[in-house]
Amino acid sequence: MDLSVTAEDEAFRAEVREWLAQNLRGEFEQLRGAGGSGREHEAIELRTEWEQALGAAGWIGLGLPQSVGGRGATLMQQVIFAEEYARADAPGRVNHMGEYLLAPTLVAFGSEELQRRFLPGVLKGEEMWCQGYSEPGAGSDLAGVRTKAVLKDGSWSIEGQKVWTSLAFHADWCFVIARTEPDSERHRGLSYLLVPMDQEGVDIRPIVQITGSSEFSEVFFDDARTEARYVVGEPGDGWRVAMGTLGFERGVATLAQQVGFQRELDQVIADARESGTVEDPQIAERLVQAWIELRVMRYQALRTLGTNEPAAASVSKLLWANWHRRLGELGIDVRGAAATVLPAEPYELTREQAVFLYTRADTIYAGSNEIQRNILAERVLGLPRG
Amino acid sequence: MDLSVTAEDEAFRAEVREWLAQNLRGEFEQLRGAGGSGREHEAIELRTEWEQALGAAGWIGLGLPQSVGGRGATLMQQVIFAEEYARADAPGRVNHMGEYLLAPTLVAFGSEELQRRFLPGVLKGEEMWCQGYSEPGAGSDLAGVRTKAVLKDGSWSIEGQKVWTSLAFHADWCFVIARTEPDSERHRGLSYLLVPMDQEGVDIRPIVQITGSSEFSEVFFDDARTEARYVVGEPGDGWRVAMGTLGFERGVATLAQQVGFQRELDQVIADARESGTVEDPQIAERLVQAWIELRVMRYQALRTLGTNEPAAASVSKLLWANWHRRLGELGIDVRGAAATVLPAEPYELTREQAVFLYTRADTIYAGSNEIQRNILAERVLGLPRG
Amino acid sequence: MEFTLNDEQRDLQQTLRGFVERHASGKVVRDAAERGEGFSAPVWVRLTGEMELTGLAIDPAHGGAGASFVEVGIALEELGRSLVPVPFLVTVTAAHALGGPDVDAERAAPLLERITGGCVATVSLGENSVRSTGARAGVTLNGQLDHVLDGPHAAFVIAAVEDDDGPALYGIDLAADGVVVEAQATMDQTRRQATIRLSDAPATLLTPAGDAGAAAVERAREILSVALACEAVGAAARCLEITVKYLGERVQFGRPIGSFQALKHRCADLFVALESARSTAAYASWVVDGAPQELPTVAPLSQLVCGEALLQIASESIQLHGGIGFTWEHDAHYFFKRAKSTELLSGGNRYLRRLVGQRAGII
Amino acid sequence: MEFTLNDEQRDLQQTLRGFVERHASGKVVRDAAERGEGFSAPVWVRLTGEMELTGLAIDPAHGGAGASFVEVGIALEELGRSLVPVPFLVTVTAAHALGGPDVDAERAAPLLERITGGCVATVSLGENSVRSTGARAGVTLNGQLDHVLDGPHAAFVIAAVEDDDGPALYGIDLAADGVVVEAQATMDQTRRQATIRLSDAPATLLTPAGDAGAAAVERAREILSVALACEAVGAAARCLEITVKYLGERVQFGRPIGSFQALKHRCADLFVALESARSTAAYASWVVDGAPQELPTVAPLSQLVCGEALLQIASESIQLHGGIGFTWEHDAHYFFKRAKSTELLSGGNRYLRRLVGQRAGII
Repeated sequence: MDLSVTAEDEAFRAEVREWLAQNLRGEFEQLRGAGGSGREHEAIELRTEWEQALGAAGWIGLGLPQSVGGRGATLMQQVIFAEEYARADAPGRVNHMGEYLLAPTLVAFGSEELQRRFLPGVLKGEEMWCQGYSEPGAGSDLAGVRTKAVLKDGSWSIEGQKVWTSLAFHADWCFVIARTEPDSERHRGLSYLLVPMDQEGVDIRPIVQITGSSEFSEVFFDDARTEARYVVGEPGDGWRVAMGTLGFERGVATLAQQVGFQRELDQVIADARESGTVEDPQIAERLVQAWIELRVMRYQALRTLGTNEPAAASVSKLLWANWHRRLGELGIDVRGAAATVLPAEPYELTREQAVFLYTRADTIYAGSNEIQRNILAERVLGLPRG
Repeated sequence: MDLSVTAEDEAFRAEVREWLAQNLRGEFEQLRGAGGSGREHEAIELRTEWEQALGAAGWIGLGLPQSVGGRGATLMQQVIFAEEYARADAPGRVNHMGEYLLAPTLVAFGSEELQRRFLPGVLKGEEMWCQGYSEPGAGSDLAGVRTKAVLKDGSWSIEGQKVWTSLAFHADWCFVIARTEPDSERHRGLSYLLVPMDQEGVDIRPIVQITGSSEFSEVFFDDARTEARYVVGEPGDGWRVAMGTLGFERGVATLAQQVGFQRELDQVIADARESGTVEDPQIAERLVQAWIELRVMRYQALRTLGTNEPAAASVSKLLWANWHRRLGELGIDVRGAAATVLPAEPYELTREQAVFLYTRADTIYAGSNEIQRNILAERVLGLPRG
Repeated sequence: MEFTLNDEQRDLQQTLRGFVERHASGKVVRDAAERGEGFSAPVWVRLTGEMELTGLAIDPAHGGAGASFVEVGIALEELGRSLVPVPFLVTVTAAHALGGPDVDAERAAPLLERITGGCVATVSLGENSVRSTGARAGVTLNGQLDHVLDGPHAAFVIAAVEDDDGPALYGIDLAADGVVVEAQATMDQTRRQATIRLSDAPATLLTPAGDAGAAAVERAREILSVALACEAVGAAARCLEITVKYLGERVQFGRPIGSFQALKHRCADLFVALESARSTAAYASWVVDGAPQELPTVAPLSQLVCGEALLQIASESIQLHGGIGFTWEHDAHYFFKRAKSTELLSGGNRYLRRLVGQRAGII
Repeated sequence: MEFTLNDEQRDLQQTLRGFVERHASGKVVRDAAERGEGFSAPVWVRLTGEMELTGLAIDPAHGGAGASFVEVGIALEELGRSLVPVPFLVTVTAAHALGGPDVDAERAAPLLERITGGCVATVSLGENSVRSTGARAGVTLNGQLDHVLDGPHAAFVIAAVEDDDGPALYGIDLAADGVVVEAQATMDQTRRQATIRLSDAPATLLTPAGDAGAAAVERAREILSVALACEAVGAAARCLEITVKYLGERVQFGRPIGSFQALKHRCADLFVALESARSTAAYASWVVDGAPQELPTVAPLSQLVCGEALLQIASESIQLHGGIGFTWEHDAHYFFKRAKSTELLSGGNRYLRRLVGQRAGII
């Protein structure tokens, strides 16, 4: 066990920092802090341009093998890039689904043909992706998928509905889990399809959230079509492909996320000083506890970096989701009565109000607290199924 | 809704108070504060004498109808007696099982013959009772009882083991739930038997607890005998009889218990002042919160007094057990490092150490937190069984 | 001692429950919330008109029904169940404050009669920058009242002002010259606020100088606390009912999610919180008239206990609903926003807890 | 950066795990606890003799193995799993304190050699009444040291004393004239304490005056915190293992109680606490030698996080075991008593939290 940082890594960090300093300027300067959870609607077009600049400089697909056009960076370099990116307050990624979920899935499960067709679009920041997993009747229960796809006239015809799809309006493609074997049940008979969004058979309707804003959408497929060959892995093997995707790069993303969390916490601490509520011993204690827990989340992420166990993923999700939700509460408690009033109609929120309300979703999406606890109890601790 | 107290009730209160003042003196003076949870071993003989003095003055079986020798007191008078008793710091009752569980059960389900045989002993404080419900394999799951009884030579022969029987060593009789129909399952085929403790077939072994003291026992029945007629209700109907017993007088006992809780809390507050830890904002907040919750428990007990719903019983148990356990923690936190050292070997405890350790049992015995939550969720809220 | 409701009280409860279900829930609430007003005038007209609800506890001499605060508490709970967007809570708080023992009855009378006449009244009892000038007869006020609940719909406000000779209650007509009412957008869409600016605004001094004035202000605050407690119990009860119902219907993994024990146990804990709150609010609403000497402790205690129960239930309700629970179209967020906003406006639960601790002589 | 253990470290872990399972758990612990000593001499002899465990991180010049605190942390965790009743924690804390940068190496050397020779050392680093008199050479101490962990078995103690020129560390031979060691009965039966009375007791001053002395005292406290953190992780891990195993075996209502989801979810939360603690202790044990500038914050943080995890797990373990969990014959209470006693001796988790907050510049 040695947590020292190597000279090579320090050099890489300097390179990243320099590039960001040179490039996140001019018209991109305004993107600092844009996007991310609960604010995905901000400055989408300019963020897309920024993403292409990243791609041109080779910063997308850092961890992918050089053989498929990636950079083959070490895990630690990926962490360094993600941390520096967050530290520079560079904008939330429009195509994180493409880079962090689709691309590694293609590398792991996709044919060479599919890799050649789809990886360049992701690596250049030119084709945006969204995720088609959750359904109204299958939120926590992914194996309950009811969206169907059948081969018809040489292409997949897709019928069904997905929900909680983020950035669906801006995506060119969606990776969809659909049932391709008519009478199959649960995990069997699912396929992982790549479906173009710009077609008549796809209808997108925004879901307005508790915040009054809309980050997620419902996506309706009504005879939506995609080519027969656009299936990742074998038809019927979609569950394994999708599950493989869920674990990728978690540690890297987690460590980067913590940089943002630290910035949010620092802001709450500053607010508490400004409003004088830091003098309240209970507020002070909660601020310190939040700081401590964020450190612990970092130690936890470092210790489990590169491991791909369900334990690490579920522990990480529970820790950050609950932490962030509590930070949201702390952020408005620090403001007191003033936090009950909005800056403007219709339902425009302050930063701390947005975090307070939006973080109610953190413990629900991407595997709710309850699902994570089931996983830990049954798959990790081995407690008997009910 | 009117919570005012009537003049009659005030007069009754004065009578009780006067009697206690006149009688809890002389050699009984030393009994103040003796007995009760975690200290049942204290001064048993003298407490038994005290109990007989109570019986002689007509203070036992206050709520029982006059027709069976009780006093026919109103619910409010029962509350007043119990509160004044607690306020005088009069000793924990040796025969609470006899008075509060057996006697009402006999009145509700027992034949006139059984009432004539057993009620006088309870009302005079001359026959002590213990409870034979829990078993090693059926702690939370009372319907899982495996103790068996068969009629043999005109008497019940009992085989089996009970646990968590308090004051078993001092009891003359035990009310035992036993399976009297050989192949019956769950709630069916159980009987409620009255079994003398002083016989060869009964073996009592103390259970040493986390505190190093022993309030509870295991009771082994090996061809233990009791007369065929000593069964309450019909043979096979024991489940209904036992369940009927569980709810009796809960509200009265709860309100009296709260008087003792208030005394314990006052002592912790005094300790916090003495040790200076009351200046610690977190300790201060916990003290206030404990005070608030005790008030709430009182409002809750008053509102549900006389109702016999499972909701009220389970809410009350959860509230007091968790409150008391937290008070135990607060009591030693207030003392700090000093609380890590015992007053003497072998394992003699201070008052606050005893409460801290003993209250771990409060959330387990008499229906654990988990059982109470099951009852509330399924029987009260109507959530579907799993 | 009798904790159960009498027949008249039960009738009141049933009547209101039926009225709210038919005329003042669901779409009515949602429309008022969405319109940015948080106020349903038609519901208010019916409640104050045919039902004479705001006059419930007002002396019959002023057109009221002369009931106790227990009846007011029942009404608050029933309206709270659906977060009915009417300024009932602030109006009855104003009425009960005006009817208090330390208030100048003659000056209060016309204000009480405006309430029984259907006017919206509100209260502003927190710290503020308002100062008085002039004699008792022609007094004017300057300064600002913040976070005035339902202020945008109110005809007058009963405000606590720190006078040179101690705290005092003033009645301020919001239509008077020198008064500017600025409606605020609020996180809680079902109860809006106003900022009220006073520039030489005329006002009626309602309390004598010294201790009596301070007592009247304190009592008004306590009434507000108890009123919020009763309302919170209604909201909490309904929010838990909705949640339990959803858990019984929503199927995942092939069974209703309400059959999963982890969710059951959490619902059981919520039920315990609700029952505790219910008992506390009932006791507190009796104390207002039945044992006023207990009010200084019981009032903030009830607000704390009931407010925490509502916040806990509303917060868990979102989580237990899963994805649908944090959408704009579901009602869960209304309860949650009401709960948190009420807590923030009180100075926070930790403030209430300290107040109780001080008054109980613990700290 | 590499968070996993290397081969030697894994060997150490496995060797100790096997040794403890075979020779230092179950009846050994119970006997030591019941005898009122909380100390197993045979286990200590083997650990310090053939296994040379207390010399692990001592400089080879003094007979040690020259390892880092990471190895010490591994050993603490393994012994913590069974609450092995030996004074390893205090002895290695004393050793690491003696080897610190601000300690007079020449004076520390004989004490370090006593440790590698198998002696029990302990530390007393909290506030006390002890004051020094005399020159550096012939200094004597007067006063009392309370709550000295494993004091009844120790040969010498490293004590923090407030000197006129600042805090200082002293070595005190407990066999010397003027020293009275009084064993205390303790709630935690697996780790006893002593009160040590000093009357003109001879002592060795180990630190220079001023900031360096203060730094040495502070570092010793930090080492103690990290040591307690590592031990707590071992105890917490074992306690959770025992609990999960029981839940898988105990049948109620016709099924293993571990299949009930409410209990599962609580175990999952305990696992999260354990994993967090494990990561924190690992990081902190690396920081001791690898990034000592972080120690002032990381040390109390690690004690807090790991201590809370142990307390939470041990407390829930009793509840999840049901009736058997609060009996004297079951091990659950040992973990619980260790957890709570350790917290109380630290000044309470709220004290540690404030310390972290101050050092992190938040409050």
